[in-house]
Amino acid sequence: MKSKIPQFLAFISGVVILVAAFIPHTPFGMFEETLTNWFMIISSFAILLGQSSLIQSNLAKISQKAPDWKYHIATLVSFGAMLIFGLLWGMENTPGILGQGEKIAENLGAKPFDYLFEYAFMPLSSTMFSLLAFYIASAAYRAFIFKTFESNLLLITAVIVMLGRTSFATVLTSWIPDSLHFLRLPELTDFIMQYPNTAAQRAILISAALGVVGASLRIILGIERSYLGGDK
Amino acid sequence: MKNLHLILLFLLIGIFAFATSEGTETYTAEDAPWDDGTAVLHRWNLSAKWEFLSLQKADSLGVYQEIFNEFSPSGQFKETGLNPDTKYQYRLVAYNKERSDSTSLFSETTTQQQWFAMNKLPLLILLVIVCSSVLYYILSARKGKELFIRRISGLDSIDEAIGRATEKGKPILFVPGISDLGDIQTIAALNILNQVAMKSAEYGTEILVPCRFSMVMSAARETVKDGYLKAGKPDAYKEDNIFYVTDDQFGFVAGVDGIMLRELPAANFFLGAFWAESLILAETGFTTGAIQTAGTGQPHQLPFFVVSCDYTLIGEELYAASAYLSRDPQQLGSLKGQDFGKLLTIILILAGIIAEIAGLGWFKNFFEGVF
Amino acid sequence: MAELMKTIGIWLSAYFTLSIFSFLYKDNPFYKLAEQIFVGLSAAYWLVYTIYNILIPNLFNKLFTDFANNWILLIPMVLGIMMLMRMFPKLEWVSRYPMAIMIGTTAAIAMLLSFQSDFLSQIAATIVNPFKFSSPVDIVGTILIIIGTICGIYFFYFSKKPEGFYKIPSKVGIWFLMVSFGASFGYTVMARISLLIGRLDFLLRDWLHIIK
Amino acid sequence: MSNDINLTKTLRERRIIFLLLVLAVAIPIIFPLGLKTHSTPLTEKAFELIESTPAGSPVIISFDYDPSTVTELQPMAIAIIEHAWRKNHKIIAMAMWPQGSQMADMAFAEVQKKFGEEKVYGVDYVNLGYKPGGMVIIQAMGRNLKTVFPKDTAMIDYDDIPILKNIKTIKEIKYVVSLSAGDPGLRDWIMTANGKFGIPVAGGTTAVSAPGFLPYVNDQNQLSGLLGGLKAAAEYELLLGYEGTASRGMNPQSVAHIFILMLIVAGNIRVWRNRKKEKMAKEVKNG
Repeated sequence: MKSKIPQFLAFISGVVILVAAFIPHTPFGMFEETLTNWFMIISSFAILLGQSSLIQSNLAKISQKAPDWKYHIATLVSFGAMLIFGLLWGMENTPGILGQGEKIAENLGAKPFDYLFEYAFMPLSSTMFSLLAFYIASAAYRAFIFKTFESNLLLITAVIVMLGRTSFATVLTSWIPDSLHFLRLPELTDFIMQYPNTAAQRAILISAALGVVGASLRIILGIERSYLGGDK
Repeated sequence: MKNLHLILLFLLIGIFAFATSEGTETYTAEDAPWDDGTAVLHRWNLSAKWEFLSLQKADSLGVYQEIFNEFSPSGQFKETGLNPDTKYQYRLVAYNKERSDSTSLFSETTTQQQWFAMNKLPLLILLVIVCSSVLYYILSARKGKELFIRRISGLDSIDEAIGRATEKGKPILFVPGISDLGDIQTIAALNILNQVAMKSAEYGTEILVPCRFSMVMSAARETVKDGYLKAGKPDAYKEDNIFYVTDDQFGFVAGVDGIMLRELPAANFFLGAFWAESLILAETGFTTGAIQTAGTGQPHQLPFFVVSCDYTLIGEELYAASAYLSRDPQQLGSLKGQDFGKLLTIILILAGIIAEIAGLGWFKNFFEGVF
Repeated sequence: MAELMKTIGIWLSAYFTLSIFSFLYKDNPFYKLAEQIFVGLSAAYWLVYTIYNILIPNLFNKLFTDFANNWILLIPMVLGIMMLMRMFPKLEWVSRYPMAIMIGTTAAIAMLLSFQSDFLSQIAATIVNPFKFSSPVDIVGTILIIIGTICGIYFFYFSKKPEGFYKIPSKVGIWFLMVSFGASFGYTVMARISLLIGRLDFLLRDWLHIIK
Repeated sequence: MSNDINLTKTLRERRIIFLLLVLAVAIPIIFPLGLKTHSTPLTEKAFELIESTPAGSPVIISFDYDPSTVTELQPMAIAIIEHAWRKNHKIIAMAMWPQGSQMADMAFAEVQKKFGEEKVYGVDYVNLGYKPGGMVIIQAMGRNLKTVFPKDTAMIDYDDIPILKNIKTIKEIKYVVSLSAGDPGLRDWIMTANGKFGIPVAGGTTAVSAPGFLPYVNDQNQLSGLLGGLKAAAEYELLLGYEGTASRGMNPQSVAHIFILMLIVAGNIRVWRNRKKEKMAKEVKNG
């Protein structure tokens, strides 16, 4: 019973969408509109769920004194601060519980929430991903080695594209005569992107689209139930 | 004499042409076809003497309000956001620069809701075909029909890699991706893990499985245990070899990196969902000299795996490998159904190109929903 | 005051930037702290935006100001609250109902849209007469697209053993895939380097004022 | 013992490379080489879409990214806003990533400086903020824009915003530009706004995902132009006739690419030498 009703709900919502796509007449469009609007509200609760379980797991780590538990206190403190600032004075144009907080904003140069966003969240987030530049460099030296025919093909294309997307490329190959202009690096790069790359990516798209149809069909018909979890 | 005839002919044609262009100065407003009755299609054909136009709609008081004013001698404009089943009156005013001369054309239409979106017919037909084939194969697989799937070349490496690890007396490392259990890639990885665990139990080689989520860890423990059981060596199973590292993405990678550099596993398997860390894992594994097998459905990460691993399962090969090994009717049937769709695609593309070359435009138009 | 706070802010940014970079030397307390702060801030950000951008305008505001016309929104609200029950293992099953609605809706929409955009339209886009072009580059390119797409799809066809003749399209397919992976490899390098440029630009310009 | 040697050697090698990379990027930032870029067809196509749309058209710019990709996508956002404003388009900003809303405000503020703060909020542009749900939400926007966005980020009612007066659904929008760092993002816009509602869609993405979007640039016009990464942002700046952060970034970018290529070459030489050494050692052994 506990899994029959959810299966039925998934089926009904799927069918409403499918029918509305092919029958433009009322009332199907209205059903679809209602469903998609509900979707937005339910998914915002899902976000709440995600964030609260994160906090729950942090609390658990602190109370169990898990390794590095002290750092999780920092998680909670920064979470609390950002949350409280946001709720009290809002962010950007959005007013909070205490209004726009003009006085504080004047002293700080921005609302507290925005201040934290700009000077803490932004640098943290963008630096985190810039670490990857270093790993690419290290991998370039140690792992990008010519081996099999296939991987050589990959590496050679990569080299052409990397060169072709720099400002040097134009200079390097401008000596190639106009009749063979398509061999100039920037144009060769464009050619690779526009034709062979498009072909392969298109093959991936088409196969993946078939995969999506298969998976969606299984979900709507209730053949696939793994998303309900713990049903085994 | 001949010349005169020619001149006369040209004159006649000229007058005729002028007359037709003058005579067919048209404007129509029609209910847009196959929709929910919220749009009107305006079409016009004006003579060359006009330079501006103003398309106007009568409001509730009967006063015309401009809704569109981009000039083109013949063109169309789709007005949206209307109410269904309502009568609308329009006026098209065309004029020249000084507004010294103008003409007005009138039209009216009633918006209608349709019962079927005809332009989506090709979508419906092909969708029904693909869905039926998926269902057909799932049902046949459930009935126990033998469905053939080719062996995936990346899987051939399993024996070789485990053999090498046994020779060297080093462990095997298996990372089931960094997604949680909800991701099908993780499930596929665990299906393959089952096979790898079985083989490593047969060879008597240790297998290490670091996990990013506790849910994945418990599932992986079950899977490995089952593999050892199948190999008839349940006693050799060590629960502690399947362990949780940390939730954090880079922290997890640093942890696995450390394991690779310390334990020097002779065979690495990176199967499942990977993001930016694919590169770091594959690089470290490469430098330790392990035989590496990788596979993921994340297309962006495949390049790094292909370059630094010995075998790579590309995209869907991961799911196919999982279906191949697990023989789960759902996965198998679905895969076969999709295979049918791929065959159909190839045939349609080939037929379409032949039709295009032969000048039969309707074939391609069909896919674009234009009949 | 605001100027001073801005300077403090920039030093704070620089501190966080360097803390994360310190991971490149080795894992250390500075990195761990910065990382956990990031997790906390990020979670709070999502929460605040969800409340102010969705829950208040799309739900609570409508219910409080015009209940008569919007009472139907109580249904998604209840479903949303049921979603939160996932936090309590005993009531976890309650969350399956809203989950099922979300999954069913997404599945149907994804099926229709990706079938249209990634299947039908892609097939239509591949159906091109290569000989209608005049430039040899376009002709060769279009033929490559046709061959590459068909062979690429065939590579993902699992119902036939790649033996004899059937080995050829599969092989050609993988070559195209490799070229494409090479292209994305090059682009990924480009992307990662860009991110580093952004951070070094910040450190050199806004923090150290080495460049103007 | 040998394990430890291996570990230290690996780490030392890594650190040297890291340091070199910092230099390869930092030096050209401090001493620009004055390298110029040139525009490519994909960027020109996006430019053309905005250029050819008549003045006064309502358009959507969707901010589907967060600060992690700000270096690549923010210059694009700034350039697109500037272009749209030059053409007098009415910009409706929204976000499918929560942080996108904030990125939108930052980009508007930046471009306002150039326009002498003459663009009026609510008349020339509006920020409708973040909504979750990807393609489901775009589909809902096709039915009724007001139900999805009852208020903007300043909590002003939909009906009180002048720019939105005659807009009931997304079908009235003349083009959509999605600046996208992943999911949800450009793909959802292509599938829904273009695939379902036939609105022209252009995109700006990180370089990582750019190759995957190329199949959509076809004679079906599923995608009307694509900006891929910092290089494309620089090209757009070039087309608009100014040098912004992206153009400046092309100097270190080019040098770093060359550096990476050199590393690949060096790495291959090293492996090749080791192999040769091993081979020789084997031959000696086998005598």
